[in-house]
Order: sequence, then structure tokens, then C-alpha cells
Amino acid sequence: MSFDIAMTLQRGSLHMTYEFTAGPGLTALFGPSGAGKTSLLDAVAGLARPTDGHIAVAGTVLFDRARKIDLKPEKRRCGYVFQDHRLFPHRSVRRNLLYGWRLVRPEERWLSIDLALDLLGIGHLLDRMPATLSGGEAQRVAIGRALLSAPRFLLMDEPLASVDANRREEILSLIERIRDELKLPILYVSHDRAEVERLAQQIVAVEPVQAKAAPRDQVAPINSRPINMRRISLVPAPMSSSLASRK
Amino acid sequence: MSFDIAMTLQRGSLHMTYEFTAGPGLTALFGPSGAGKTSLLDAVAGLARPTDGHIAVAGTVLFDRARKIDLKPEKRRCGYVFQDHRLFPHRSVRRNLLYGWRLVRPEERWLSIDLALDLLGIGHLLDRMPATLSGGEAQRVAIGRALLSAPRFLLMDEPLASVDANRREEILSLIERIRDELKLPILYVSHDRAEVERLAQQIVAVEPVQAKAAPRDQVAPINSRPINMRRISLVPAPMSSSLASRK
Amino acid sequence: APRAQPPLVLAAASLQESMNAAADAWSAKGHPRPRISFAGSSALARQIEAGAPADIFISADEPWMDELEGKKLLKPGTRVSFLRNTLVLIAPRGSTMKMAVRPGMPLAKALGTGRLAVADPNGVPAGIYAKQALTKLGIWNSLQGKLAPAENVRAALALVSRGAAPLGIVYGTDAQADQAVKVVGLFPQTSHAPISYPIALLASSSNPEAEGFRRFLISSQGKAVFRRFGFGTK
Amino acid sequence: MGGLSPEEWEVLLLSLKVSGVAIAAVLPLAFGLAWMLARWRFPGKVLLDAVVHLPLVLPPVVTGWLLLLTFGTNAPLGRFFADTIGLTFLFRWTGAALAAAVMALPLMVRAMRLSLETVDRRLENAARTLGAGPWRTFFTVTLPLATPGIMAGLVLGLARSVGEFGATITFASNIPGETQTLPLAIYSALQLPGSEWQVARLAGLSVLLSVSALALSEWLSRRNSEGKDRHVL
Amino acid sequence: MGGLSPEEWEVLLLSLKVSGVAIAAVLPLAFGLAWMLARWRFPGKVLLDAVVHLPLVLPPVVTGWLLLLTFGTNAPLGRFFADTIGLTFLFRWTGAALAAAVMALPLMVRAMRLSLETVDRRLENAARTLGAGPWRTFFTVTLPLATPGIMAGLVLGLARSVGEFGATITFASNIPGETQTLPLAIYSALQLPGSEWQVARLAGLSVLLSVSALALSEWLSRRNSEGKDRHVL
Ligand SMILES: Nc1ncnc2c1ncn2[C@@H]1O[C@H](COP(=O)(O)OP(=O)(O)OP(=O)(O)O)[C@@H](O)[C@H]1O
Ligand SMILES: Nc1ncnc2c1ncn2[C@@H]1O[C@H](COP(=O)(O)OP(=O)(O)OP(=O)(O)O)[C@@H](O)[C@H]1O
Ligand SMILES: [Mg+2]
Ligand SMILES: [Mg+2]
Repeated sequence: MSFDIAMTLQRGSLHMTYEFTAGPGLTALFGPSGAGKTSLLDAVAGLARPTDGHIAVAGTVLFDRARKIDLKPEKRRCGYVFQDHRLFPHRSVRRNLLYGWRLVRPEERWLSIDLALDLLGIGHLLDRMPATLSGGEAQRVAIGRALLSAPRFLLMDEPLASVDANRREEILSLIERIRDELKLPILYVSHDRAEVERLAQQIVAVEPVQAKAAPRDQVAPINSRPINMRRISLVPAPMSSSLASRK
Repeated sequence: MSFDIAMTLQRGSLHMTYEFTAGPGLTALFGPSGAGKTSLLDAVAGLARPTDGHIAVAGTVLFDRARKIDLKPEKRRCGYVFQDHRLFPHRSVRRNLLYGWRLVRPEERWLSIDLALDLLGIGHLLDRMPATLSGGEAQRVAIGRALLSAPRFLLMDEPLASVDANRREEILSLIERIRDELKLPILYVSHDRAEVERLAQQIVAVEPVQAKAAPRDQVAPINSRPINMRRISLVPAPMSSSLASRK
Repeated sequence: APRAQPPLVLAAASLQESMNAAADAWSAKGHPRPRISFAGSSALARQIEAGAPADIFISADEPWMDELEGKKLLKPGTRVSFLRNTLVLIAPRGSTMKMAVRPGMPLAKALGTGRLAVADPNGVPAGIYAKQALTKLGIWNSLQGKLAPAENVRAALALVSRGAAPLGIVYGTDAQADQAVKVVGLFPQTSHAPISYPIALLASSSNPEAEGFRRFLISSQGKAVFRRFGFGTK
Repeated sequence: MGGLSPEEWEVLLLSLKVSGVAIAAVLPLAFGLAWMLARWRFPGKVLLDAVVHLPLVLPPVVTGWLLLLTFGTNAPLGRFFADTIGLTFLFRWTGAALAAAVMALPLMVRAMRLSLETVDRRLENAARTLGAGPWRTFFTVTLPLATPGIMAGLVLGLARSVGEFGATITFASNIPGETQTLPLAIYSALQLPGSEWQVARLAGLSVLLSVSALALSEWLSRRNSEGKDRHVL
Repeated sequence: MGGLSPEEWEVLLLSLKVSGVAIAAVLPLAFGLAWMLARWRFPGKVLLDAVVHLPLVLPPVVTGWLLLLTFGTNAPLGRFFADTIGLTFLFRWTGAALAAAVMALPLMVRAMRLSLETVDRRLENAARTLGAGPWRTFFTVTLPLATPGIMAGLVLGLARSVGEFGATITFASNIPGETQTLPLAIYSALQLPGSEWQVARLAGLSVLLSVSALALSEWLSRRNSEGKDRHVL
């Protein structure tokens, strides 16, 4: 199972319950604004602590209330593309990109810097500070930063929201290659149905908790299109993978 | 003419030249990331000062270097939906929405608060602080804040980027009504071709300045689909307009 | 032989010029020049109470010496009151003020809207003496609201020499030191407690030079130095 | 500990008055300077910065002296204030307030400047597009967002002014009922042997005063500014 | 003005040493306190806040006196330091540094706290997901983002320690060559009538010292931290 999640989260006075398992490949989270998609990603990344339940990714238990497991965010090895970019404002684009890259052993890296710069089209921005980037530029740098940290799974929160059509195509196929060649589990939030249709092996519909309702278990998990359930490993493909070949 | 723009902007070491006129209705700005769309909107809003040229909206000159005209942002009466929301973090959603609303004479208002809350689906968020909003919620509040300030023209920078499909439909038709019933000039940035096709009377392709190139006039203006050129007035439709009817 | 360590002397701030001159005279005789820390007597006394490693204390008044003696912080038999001072009424040099110091003198009237600069009469020795004298002369009450109490006697002196106050009460030695003021009148010795400066060796002192320096200070040779600066000696 | 003696009450109330007036009076100046240093670029900015820091760097007695030379009865500024608005400082509580204000100024400016520099200019721009002029933008966006720094500046300034001693006694003298604030009363008490109890009482009062100010500032900064527009929506 | 006399040099260098050591030594403590006050919630937080502010509120003489009572030769802490690491304070330059440090502490804590409170926690979270542990996150994200406040704290603290007088003379006394820093030398000079020229020279030195520190801090905060990773990309 790529993702095995059953948990309750609290945000403000809201209690949100999630329950789904997803097979290998890319799992799209689809649902109205405010349904709790970002909250879910935060919990998987270790940035929000569930009040109950468990989270496992590709067989690794990241959180389990009953067994008192709660891996620290830095141990989870996720590549999180935030909805709000979160570039480090005091570091140049170069030093943003290298932040996570420097923290993994060279043999674990699966994406070469050259390739990332090329596919994301950010090679000319290296010396710029984040404050001077346009919206789409910042978003692509954020994607690059997350991928270069050589994560074992990806959390992508509307990564293509303000990326233009041409670049979107390139990034989409990059994601497809990561999904297919590296077989990394991916949780992918998007409001764009075409994008989801194209990328997702399964779609999880996240339904909003009734606003103002009393705490209630409400998120109906829908695993549509469940596909092949064979176990996949989180061990990255060897560096000879074409993604790393241009290193 | 809705928009009559010919100017040069400087961002960092980049010099960007814009030149286009657009008839009534909605003008979509379409172009790759970093081409200078946001910069253009900033200049029209009065937040970036062109080094040369002029900007006129619906016959009102907002900026003219030669005639030494440079209207202050607060005099331009634009409704600017920023790419990065820019909600006031120290004010509740309610007080964000009312910020501009309080600053216009009641008889100039053309959108009732009730209707805005309803169409944008943000009625239940009034007492929340912006930091607790989800991405899409923040975006909708930002749209509401801009519209409620009773602007005479709209600048919308990817306003639907993280809005879900259902809500998107409602907001799209709200924009259409503003365009058709109130006849407000609108500059609209989007990377979504379907959205642009549906909304735009004319599309302006913004082409990027060659990165690292010496300052050069480069933005090729393309006014595609120029439509009826009759002059429209900035005077808002009377309050009896259906948009205000639910006041 | 290694050169002897200089003793550390704690001295009231108003002794600055004279003590420095005395230390120079002592070192001219081939002794290491004592190190001297000048501060208010109260601050120095509290430092001694806290165990400060010093050798000699010279206070501007007796009570603090009494306090230390009571706490057995002085070397028995080394306390001597060796200097005297006078209390004078001063005015800026250019002032035309004339006033005889006598009981009932019209000091308040002479001040007009100005104030009388004194050291703080609630704690600083020079101020306490001034208060005693003015009380004895029967005009203390008439001066309520007309005083400008300063941090120490030198600050009071400065108030007069800069013209911030038309009159002031300071020690005779202070008036002599400052060219910008003149003495208007001298307070009788009987109008206040005797102004005396006690010196003593501290119980914790182990510096062999210290006793020599103390003896020098209270010798006729040492006293001569202080007399140059206007001190009386006994 | 028992109740306060009338003299202690007098000292306490005077301290309150002196510090309160000092901070209130210097607040606009401090904010203006913070604004200039945070927002403007002009030649001699480092110099202005240095001048603002002066009262912090110089021993307070020197500051007191400089005040005497500038605001004394015969000094230019002293004469100016006396002639124009009849305000004299020498040996008056106003002088104590002036000294406290001058000593508090650098602390207030620094804290406020720090906050002003972190205010997001893009939010100010957003306010402008919504129809707010520069002043309204300032009061509704910039000022509220800079509140933490202003509060910190107020607290630092108030604490400093409550503790101010050297410049005050040099410039305004130590006149009971007029310029004898808490620190000056403590100083007087400290001069006499065996006055520990009295010193402790007075010092306790200082501490009490400041803790109250501190608690008040925490409370103020927590109190939310909501509920104002509730009748509309 | 001419060159400095040997005595002036001595005073200047001693002042530099005392302030430098004081600020360097108190920096980690100040930062720790700022961190606790900015990030933690615990009972008695307001109390801790108040205690940190104490040296600001109390007249310096009282602070000096309290230092005497705590770090004197016979006092508990004084004895502890003497016995464990052979460090004594009374009448030594270390005492002057201690007094300067204590007086600078509240200013440093406030400025640093102010900056720490504005650091965006979401950026720290982002660093964590990129594989940085809490310490690395602290040094690569939190600390750089809090730099303006740390700089402001350093400048304020340094300026305050250069100007520190009351606590120093009360605690460490006024010993030439050992504890006579610039303000104490100025005080001594002020005791002598007609010493304006000398006072002005010494005050000028203080100002010079601080302006240099100020200019240095401006320069440091402007110097960008780039160029470190240039060989990789
Ligand atoms: N201070 C600066 N220094 C250098 N370049 C800058 C600076 N500010 C903006 N730019 C550049 O100006 C160009 C235009 O930016 P702008 O934000 O207008 O792009 P955009 O068309 O809105 O892009 P997007 O669709 O990604 O939002 C970008 O390439 C951007 O990197
Ligand atoms: N501190 C809080 N107090 C109250 N409600 C909160 C708080 N934080 C988040 N919420 C609410 O939790 C819900 C889930 O938020 P989340 O950001 O996960 O939504 P989302 O599905 O990512 O939406 P979007 O598509 O708009 O980004 C939202 O309704 C949000 O308003
Ligand atoms: Mg979200
Ligand atoms: Mg943009």
C-alpha cells in the first residue's frame, strides 16, 4: 500500500477524520476548498499531529497513536510542495534549491540539479532572491527544492496552480516519470480535473466537514479507480535512472 | 477604449515594454510565467511606476509621463485581486471585507455584502483570522474584498487558481455579470485556456523579455479578437442592478 | 627583589586632587604609587562590607567608618581622623552678592527665584552639614522649596560655577579648587558637627605597603600636601 | 511591609507622573525617528542613528550636564521654551520628565524601528488599492502591524524612565516633592548606613510599578481589536 | 584634539575589553531568555519577563548593590564562582563586565524576542520537511531571519554597556586600570572643576566607540550571506 491513513485531525474547533488506503502511483486528493486537503498533507509530513489514528506510507509507519510512533518531519523524507511556496526569503534561489539537496547522502539523490533546472526552467534565476520572483517562478523553485531533497514520497499541494501551459506540460511529464520510473508514492492536490485524470492512479474525494457542525466523523473516503495493489518499495531507483543521468 | 496602455517598466535589471489598447469587456492577459503580467497589473493599479509612457482606463488617464500625471493608487478605484491574496493578517475576515467597502460612498457601491458572501461562499468565515483560512478560502475572501470596494475596473491576477470546480463556476458567472451588467473593464490574468476562452473579449499575449538580455523593447503586443470599440463609461450601473438587489 | 605591590586605597570622591597629589609624593619617595578608587563614601563602605580586597579607606564622614568599625572590618588602632574642612557659602565669580553668614540671614530672599545648590541633605555628608548649619542659623525652614540638592558636593559646586544656581554651600576645599566661584561667607565651626575625614586600615589588608602609606598620609609631610588644597589638619 | 508613608506616596506618585508624561511626550518623537530610520534613505542617516543612541552611550551624568547646557535658564533652548510657552525645566518636575524622556528615547526608537522594518509593504499597497490614503493606510495597516514593536518600545522606555537616576539628579536636582523620583529617593536612602530596609521598600515600589506596566502591556497586546464592525455584518 | 594620552588609551582599551567581554558573555543567555519568552508558554512567564527587566527599572546603584550582595566575596554566588572556576568579580575588571552585562541584558532580550516572534514558523516547518533537524533549522532559518533583532540587541547592549556607570562604580569600584571604564573616568574628571576639556575628550571617545559599533553593525547586516554555495551550481 502506498498510503494507509486513518486518523482524526483538529483544526480550530473542527475535527476532521480521514480514512483511506491507496495503492502505488499517484493519489489525487480532490475536493472543495476548505475540505481539509492541505491539513491532510500537513499531517502526513509531520507538521500537524493527529489526535488519533495512524499514517503509513509505503509500509513505513510515520504515525501511530496507539503504538506511540510519531516520526519527526525530518525523518519522514517527504518532498512537500506547499500551497504557499514557503521559499526561504533570506536565501537565494540557489541556496533554496540546495537546502535539502545537501542534507541527503549523494547516493540517495535521484534527480540531478541540471535536469531539475532545465525541466523547471529556473536556471536563470539562481542568483535571485525569492522576493523578486514572479508567482510562477516561485512555484517552480518550490517544486525544485522539494524534488532535490531526494524524498521517498511526494506531497504536492496544487503545484501547478500558477504555472503556464507549456511549462505545465514539462512538469507534468516529470511527475509522471517520477511516478513510473522511481515509483515514488505521491499525494497530489489539484482542482484541475484534467490534470487529475491524467496523473492519478486513484482519486480520493475529500469532503468538507459541515461548517459549524459539532465534531463528527464525516469525511467519506472514496477510493476510486483502485489499481494494482502490488507492494512497491521506497528504495529509490539506481542513479543510472534516466532522471539522474544528466548529473 | 477600456484600456489604453503604452509604457515601459523596470523590474530589477529588466526593462519591459507594453503596448496595447483593448475594447470593452474583459481583457485576458495570457503568457508564460515571468513574462510580466503581474508587473503590468501593478503599474495599472499605481503600485509600480512606469519609467515612461501612459496608462488610461475607460478614458481616464491614470498615468502619463509626458503630462506628469500619476494618480495615486487610492484615487484609481481599481479592484485588485492579488496573486498572493494579501489579506490583512491583523483583521478578521469581516474586517478585511469591509475595509474598502467603508471607504466608498454608499451610492457608489454596486455589490451587496450578502450577495458577495453568498456567491463566494465565505459567510461562515467572517469571524476567522486570515491565518486560519485554507488557500482557496483566502483567495475567495481576497476576491470579495476587492469587489466590495466598489471599484470602477478590475485587475484580477489568477483569481481562481486554487478555487474548486463548483465554486469556480459561481465566481466565473459573477465575473461575467460584472462584465456584462456593470460593464466594468477587467484585466484578467490566467493560465487556464478554457477560463480565458470563456471570459475574454480580447486576449493580450504577454511575451517574456529575454532573460539576461540588455534592456530592449520586446513585449510584442497582440490584441487578438478585438471586438466592438464603442466607448463605455466607468459610471457604475444603478443600484437597482440585480447584483445589488439583494442588499 | 620583586617590586612591592601597590596598596589599593578607597577614598571619598571629594579627595580626588589632594589624594592624587599625596600618592604622587609617596611614589616620589620610591614607593609604588598606590591605586586609588574614588567614589562616594557610602558606595565604598558597602564594597568593603561585601568583602572587597582593599587596604585603606578614607571616608568623607564618620558614620560610615563607625559602621565598618562596628562590623570589625577595620584593623584595630588604625583609625585616625586626620583632616578637617570648612563649610562655605559660594556664588559664581561674577556675582555681586554680599551676605554675612549669621543667624537669621536673609538667604531665602537673596536667592530670589533661584535655588541654593547643596549636596543631598538627606544622605550626602556635605548636605547633612549644610542642613545642620542652616538649622542652627534658624533659616532651614525658610529655605524649604529653595534647595537644589545635588548628587554630591562637587555636583553642587558645578551648579553654582555654571550659573544654574546663584548660591551654594560646599566645602572650603571645593571653593578653593574652582576658579569660577567665590566664597561669599564662611559657616562658623560651631554651626555644624566637625567636618572630619577618618582614615583606617582594613582588617582584610595584607599589603605591607599599606600601613606605610597610611602613616605617610597622617604624617606632617602628608598633611602638608592636604593643606595645600585647603584642608585643615589635626 | 505595611502601608506606605505619606513621603513614599509622594515619591511614588511623582515617579508615575514624571515617567508617564515623559513617555507620552517622547512617544511621537520616538516614532517619527523610528519611521525615518526604518523607511527613509538620506545622507547622514548613520549620523542620526548615532545621535539617537547617544543618551545610551554617554554616562547619564554627562547627559544631565548636556541638558543643563541646553535647557538651563540661560541656555538657548531653555530660554526659548521659557519665553515662548513659559515652560522651564531646571529644578522642576518637567526637567525630571525631560531627562527621563531623553534617556528612554534610544530604546523606544530601536524597538519601534525594528517592527516598522518588518511590516510588509505589500499589505500597505493592498490598502491603497482599496481606497485608503497614506494616512489611513498608516493607521489601519502599518501601525497595527507594528504594534509589537511599539509596545516593546513603550515598555522599555517606561522601565528606563522609572529607573532613570544620573541625568535627573544632575539636571533636575533631588528636590522632594518636585523632582525626587523613586531612584533619587533610593539614592538618598542608600547614602546612610543601616538604610537597607528603606531602600528595599522603595526598590520594591519601583519593581511593582514596572511589573504593573509590563502586565498592562501584555494585556493590551493580547486584547484583540475585534468587534468593531460587528453591527454591519 | 591631538593623540590620546597613555591614561586615555588605558581607559579606552579597558572599556573595549569590558564591553566586549560583557556582551559576548551575556549574548547566549540573552538569546536563551528571548527564546523562552518568545516561544514557550509556562506559568510565571510574566514573572520571568519582569525579572529580566529589573536592571532597567531599578536605579543602577541598586543593581550594583544587589550585585555586591550576590557576587561579593562572602556572598553565595561570589563564593561559588571563586571556588569552582576561580573567578572573582569584586574590584576586578570582570566585575565591571558583569555589571555591564547585567545592565545590557534587558535591552538585548527585548530586541531579540521581538524578532523571534516575527519569524514565520511555516518556514521552519518547510526546513524540517527538507530534512533539517531542529538545530539545523534553528541555525539556517530561525537565526538568520531573526538577525535584525539580534543586531539591534547587540547594538543596544553594546551602547548600554559602554555607557554603564552606576552599577559599575557601586559594584566594581573606580580603580584606574582595572575597573575605571570610560564613564567612570568621565565621572572622576567631572569631580574636578574646570575639567570640561578632559570630559569632552573622554565623552568623545565613548561616542566614537559606539558610532564604530553602530557602523559595523549596519555593515554586517548589509553584507549578504551569498556566495557560499556558488561552487555547486
Ligand atoms: N527585483 C527584481 N529583480 C529582477 N527581476 C525581477 C524583479 N522583480 C521582478 N522581476 C522579474 O520580472 C519578471 C516579471 O515578473 P511578473 O511578476 O510580472 O511575472 P508574471 O508574468 O506575473 O509571472 P507569473 O505568471 O509567474 O506570475 C519576472 O521574470 C521576474 O523574475
Ligand atoms: N486555526 C483554525 N481555526 C479554525 N479553522 C481552521 C483553522 N485552520 C484551518 N481551519 C479550517 O480547516 C479547514 C481545512 O483547511 P485546509 O487548509 O486543509 O483546506 P484545503 O482542503 O486545503 O482547502 P483549499 O483547497 O482551499 O486549500 C478549512 O475549512 C479551514 O478554514
Ligand atoms: Mg489547501
Ligand atoms: Mg504573476
